[in-house]
Amino acid sequence: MISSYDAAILENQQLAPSIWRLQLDVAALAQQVRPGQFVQVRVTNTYDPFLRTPLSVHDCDAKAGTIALLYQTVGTSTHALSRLRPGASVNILGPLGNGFTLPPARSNGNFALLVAGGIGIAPLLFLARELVAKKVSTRLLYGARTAADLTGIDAFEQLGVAVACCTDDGSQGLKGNVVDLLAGYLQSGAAGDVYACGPTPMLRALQQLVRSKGLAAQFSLEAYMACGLGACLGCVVAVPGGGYAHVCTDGPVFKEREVEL
Amino acid sequence: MISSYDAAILENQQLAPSIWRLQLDVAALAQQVRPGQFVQVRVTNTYDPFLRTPLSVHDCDAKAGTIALLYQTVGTSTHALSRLRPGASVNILGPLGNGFTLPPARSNGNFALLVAGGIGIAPLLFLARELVAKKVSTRLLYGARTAADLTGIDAFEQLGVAVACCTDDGSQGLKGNVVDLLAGYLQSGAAGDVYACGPTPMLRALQQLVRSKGLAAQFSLEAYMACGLGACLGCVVAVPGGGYAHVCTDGPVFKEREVEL
Amino acid sequence: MSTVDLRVNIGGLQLKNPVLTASGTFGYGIEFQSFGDLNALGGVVVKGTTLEPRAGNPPQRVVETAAGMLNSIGLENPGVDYFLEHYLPQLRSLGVTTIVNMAGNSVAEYCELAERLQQPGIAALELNISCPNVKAGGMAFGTSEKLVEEVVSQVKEHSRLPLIVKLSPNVTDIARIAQAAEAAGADALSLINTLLGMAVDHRTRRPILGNVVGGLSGPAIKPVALRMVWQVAQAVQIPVIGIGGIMTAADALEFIICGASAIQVGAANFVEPVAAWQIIDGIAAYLKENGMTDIKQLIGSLEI
Amino acid sequence: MSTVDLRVNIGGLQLKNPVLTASGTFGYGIEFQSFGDLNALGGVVVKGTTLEPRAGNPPQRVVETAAGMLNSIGLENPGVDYFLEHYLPQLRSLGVTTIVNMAGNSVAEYCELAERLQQPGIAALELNISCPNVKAGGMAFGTSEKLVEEVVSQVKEHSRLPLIVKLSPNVTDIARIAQAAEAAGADALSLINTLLGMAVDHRTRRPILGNVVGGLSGPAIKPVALRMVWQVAQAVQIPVIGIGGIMTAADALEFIICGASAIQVGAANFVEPVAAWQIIDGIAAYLKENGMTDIKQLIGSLEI
Ligand SMILES: Cc1cc2nc3c(=O)[nH]c(=O)nc-3n(C[C@H](O)[C@H](O)[C@H](O)COP(=O)(O)OP(=O)(O)OC[C@H]3O[C@@H](n4cnc5c(N)ncnc54)[C@H](O)[C@@H]3O)c2cc1C
Ligand SMILES: Cc1cc2nc3c(=O)[nH]c(=O)nc-3n(C[C@H](O)[C@H](O)[C@H](O)COP(=O)(O)OP(=O)(O)OC[C@H]3O[C@@H](n4cnc5c(N)ncnc54)[C@H](O)[C@@H]3O)c2cc1C
Ligand SMILES: Cc1cc2nc3c(=O)[nH]c(=O)nc-3n(C[C@H](O)[C@H](O)[C@H](O)COP(=O)(O)O)c2cc1C
Ligand SMILES: Cc1cc2nc3c(=O)[nH]c(=O)nc-3n(C[C@H](O)[C@H](O)[C@H](O)COP(=O)(O)O)c2cc1C
Ligand code: FES
Ligand code: FES
Repeated sequence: MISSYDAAILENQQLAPSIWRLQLDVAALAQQVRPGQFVQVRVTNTYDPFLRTPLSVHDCDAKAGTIALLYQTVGTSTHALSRLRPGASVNILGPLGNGFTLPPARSNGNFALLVAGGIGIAPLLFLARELVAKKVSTRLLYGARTAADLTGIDAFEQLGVAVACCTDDGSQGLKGNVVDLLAGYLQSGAAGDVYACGPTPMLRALQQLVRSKGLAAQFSLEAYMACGLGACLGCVVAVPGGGYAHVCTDGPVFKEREVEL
Repeated sequence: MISSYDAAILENQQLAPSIWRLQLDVAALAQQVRPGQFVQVRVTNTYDPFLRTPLSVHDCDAKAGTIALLYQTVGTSTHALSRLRPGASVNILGPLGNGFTLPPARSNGNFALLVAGGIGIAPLLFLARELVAKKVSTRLLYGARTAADLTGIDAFEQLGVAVACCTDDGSQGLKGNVVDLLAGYLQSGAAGDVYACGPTPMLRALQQLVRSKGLAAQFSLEAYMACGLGACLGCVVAVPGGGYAHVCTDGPVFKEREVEL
Repeated sequence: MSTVDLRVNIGGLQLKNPVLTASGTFGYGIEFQSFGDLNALGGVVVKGTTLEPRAGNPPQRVVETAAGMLNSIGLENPGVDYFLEHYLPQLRSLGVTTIVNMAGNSVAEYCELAERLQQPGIAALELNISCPNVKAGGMAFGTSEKLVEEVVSQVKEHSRLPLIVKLSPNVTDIARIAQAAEAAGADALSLINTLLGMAVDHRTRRPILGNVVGGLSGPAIKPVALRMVWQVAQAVQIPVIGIGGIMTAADALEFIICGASAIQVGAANFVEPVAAWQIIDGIAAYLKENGMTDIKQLIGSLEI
Repeated sequence: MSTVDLRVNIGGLQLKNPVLTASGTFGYGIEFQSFGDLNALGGVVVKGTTLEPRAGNPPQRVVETAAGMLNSIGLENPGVDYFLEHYLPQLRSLGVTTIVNMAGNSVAEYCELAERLQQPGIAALELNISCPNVKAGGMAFGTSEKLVEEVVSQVKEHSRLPLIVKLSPNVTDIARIAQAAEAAGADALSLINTLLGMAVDHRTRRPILGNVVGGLSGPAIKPVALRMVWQVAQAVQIPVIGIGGIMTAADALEFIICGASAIQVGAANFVEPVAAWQIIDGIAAYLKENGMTDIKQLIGSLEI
């Protein structure tokens, strides 16, 4: 059930020039949230920023009762968030959205291909953790602008996930974008279910690729949100055949065929 | 000259349930500010709070290059100010306003009676320091709601200022208000120049008293301010004969006869 | 235990307290069920409803502004039939005081809508003649005294339910529009709808909203809303419902003091989903602290 | 060193850059001398000036609101004679591009003021027909096309200086008011003046401002101002000056992109006295970063 939580900040750590990881003590939420779901964070009690900030659940430890958020400092809210210190707390609403659809446990021949562009890595660690728990063979393809922006690869490797990287400037891994990286990987005849998150242009290119290869894919989308609760109707994405879906309640995860990017 | 300073916070200390003392490193300002002048503090860089907060200079150490502000947490700005910690800095504009007119040094028979109501104590410590430096015999009459709200009496006593207190609830000193306290003191035939700061109703009563006793008095006034620079014309107080004076530039210190309270 | 009487009557609509949720900001109420008892609210004004389903405007549809937000939803809604079949039964079984916000392109459409909405479980109708986010109809109606009179008087002939007319702030003289609505038979007025605004991205040199312009709401507009509610409350005899930037009980009290008999909570629901419930409690606490026993003692109590 | 051309011409008024300070928010410029070179500004629009001195409204005159403020100064000013004797010589000797904001109660007063202000050192006149804080005249003029036409055409007959007409946002259709001013001979338009608003203290149940209502300014109103500037820039041929909530260069750029040939910095001067100078630098930096050499490439460049 969606609830409002005052979550104590356990850690708020800078991982890269503009990327931070926030660890929150919020047991009741940690026990029910699923990969791909998100929370709405009220960063301050002032009117600047005014709206809440939607952030995916990056990681979750149900036993410890904690969740982690991974965020990029882009504007007022995310910068304000990066100034908060352990001891303080933030109010969050969640769990929100549908989350990824996971394959049945131990199903034969299930390969998962996680595709992340930039901060799109955020929801994929929690997803990887659950896939690995279901014994799904999981691989991460991860693209960022430079080597410094590639964060948290260790955590994936510790789960036993194979990681391949690329950067726009070639400072680590392949020089190029993550769709090229996936295309290269698929050339060897490999296949799998794609789980992707990243900027819309990347997802658009990825949509072409998975269609041409006949792969199933789920995309975690972003849209500018006011409520996150299905009430404001602000967060729309076009759907095939006309009309819109709501990213906060129908998504944020969509089957690639469900949306017009 | 009025300038803008980024002043480092040296200390921000809670003295009473709602009273704080902020120590700032701002040498260029400390070297020119006079008792009764004030600064305009930009508490945050956000739009909430939006306007700056006018605060009197409570104390000043020109050699050390520091000033102190004494403030009561009443609303958004002052509460936000109380959350700032040493290491952070605030932007301030100053020195603003006219300040108190001090008597010529060592002039004979000059007795100063400082009268403070509540947070009206703020500008009077710096004033006392300068009066004492000029060898003016100085006495403080200080009223507050309860004993807990009487703050910083030590600092006056260290200067050699005689302090008499009163509280609304009688928890320290006379039970009653500071105008009564002064009236009682004057009954013994004592006299002196009055320097006062406090809520308008108190100053109104004080005005009556000093008129009846024929004493000279200077009042440090408050008015809701936008600019503090004489530009917005927001901060008016009525003057005898009609029209208004501007508290930020014509004041904040007025001779008692100059204003209609 | 001292209790206070929070009940108000809005042109025949009896409310258990003066706190409603504003159209378009609280969905159909159902979306907020996990945050509180919908039945404890004065009432829920549902999303603007049209005869036919509407897809709404292209994205981006919302954007934050200083102490507020712009929206250009464009009246996305599933249409009146779907509302009656799908949402109304739920709201009725929950016992929610349901007010339906109606939007149309023509007087005839408004009248047909009103007729379709004469249903058990609907407590009142709110006539939205002030939506800035649709091309035809919408705000145009709300900016002309003549059109206001026409649509209000016609809709009244097709409805037995209390009719609340929701006014646009994008006008020169809102008091005159209010008087026109009153003269035409409105049972109550609600104001304000959003102020027409715009946002631009200086990097891309494009409007941020897909619809270019949108409606401004939130604390930013509260001073304008408060002024208009005060002006209108003085100009008419019928009850006025205050809307605009109400985030806290203090905000709500200001509107009531200025003459509003009830208030609606809008964008606040996005920031704090329990806002409406908190406001009810805060109003009750204020009355007690000030030795009042009835909210009606506070309505219009402003001393000039 | 690559330089950019920031010069703009506002209906005959040549400005070295498009950044002016708004009337009533920068005094007579002199008050801000210690924060920067007044001569580096595009120009200074001085406090609203009337024929006779005015004491203004009773206090409280200003109050903070969410991301903004209300003011009810009521045109306090020392009168045109004092301005000409006391302030104009100082401004002239500093080389400041001085624009005088004129306020009157009648067409005759405006005309007399305009005549008195045909003085060396005055670069242009700004006709304030939009002040919400005075009883007679003021905003009333700015809300009627007929009155706008009358006062503008009459003042034009008494002035050789470029005439900027400052529009009120408290109207149903600002584009039509703008067209009326243009038709009557305005050389340029400036907008917006403040939105009429109100604030109440729920504890005392009294209005906070001595004048009950006041004008809302600051970031809160930027979306409304931007929308109006965009609408007006499309509706007229004469240059438009954008005003309303401009705090940063980014804000200023948004107005310019929407069609403003220049902008005015208002309440920002209270919060950050160096705002106007920072905005000039920020605009120049933006042009360079975007490979532009002339501010005119940016004016009205919004892509819909
Ligand atoms: C379901 C969902 C999950 C998300 N998960 C994460 C996450 O795990 N980590 C993370 O870093 N970010 C995530 N985002 C994006 C994040 O919400 C925005 O970056 C954030 O709201 C920006 O707020 P701001 O005030 O810092 O920036 P602003 O000052 O509001 O804006 C800065 C820039 O960011 C853009 N922006 C603002 N809000 C959004 C938004 N909702 N979506 C896309 N762009 C936006 C603005 O257009 C602007 O260009 C997610 C968004 C959604 C909708
Ligand atoms: C020249 C001058 C010197 C001052 N010196 C001091 C000082 O040394 N220490 C100190 O604690 N306070 C001082 N004040 C008062 C102080 O500026 C206000 O208490 C403060 O601005 C309140 O801001 P806020 O956002 O916390 O409260 P708000 O939320 O703005 O308001 C809380 C309450 O305080 C009142 N208030 C707000 N601003 C003012 C104001 N300017 N004057 C009077 N009441 C106000 C409001 O009406 C409201 O009732 C001074 C004021 C002036 C004009
Ligand atoms: C996202 C959104 C959607 C809205 N949809 C409607 C609507 O369908 N019908 C209507 O009359 N008003 C609608 N409004 C206006 C609100 O009901 C309310 O009048 C306005 O937001 C001002 O109140 P606020 O400042 O509390 O949000 C909408 C407002 C928002 C923010
Ligand atoms: C304190 C104050 C005084 C003002 N006085 C005048 C005035 O005398 N004449 C005028 O045309 N506008 C006056 N204005 C309006 C401003 O010039 C400007 O149009 C308005 O504040 C919007 O801009 P802003 O949001 O940047 O402040 C005043 C505004 C403020 C805040
Ligand atoms: S964000 Fe409000 S409906 Fe999705
Ligand atoms: S505060 Fe602006 S003139 Fe005094």
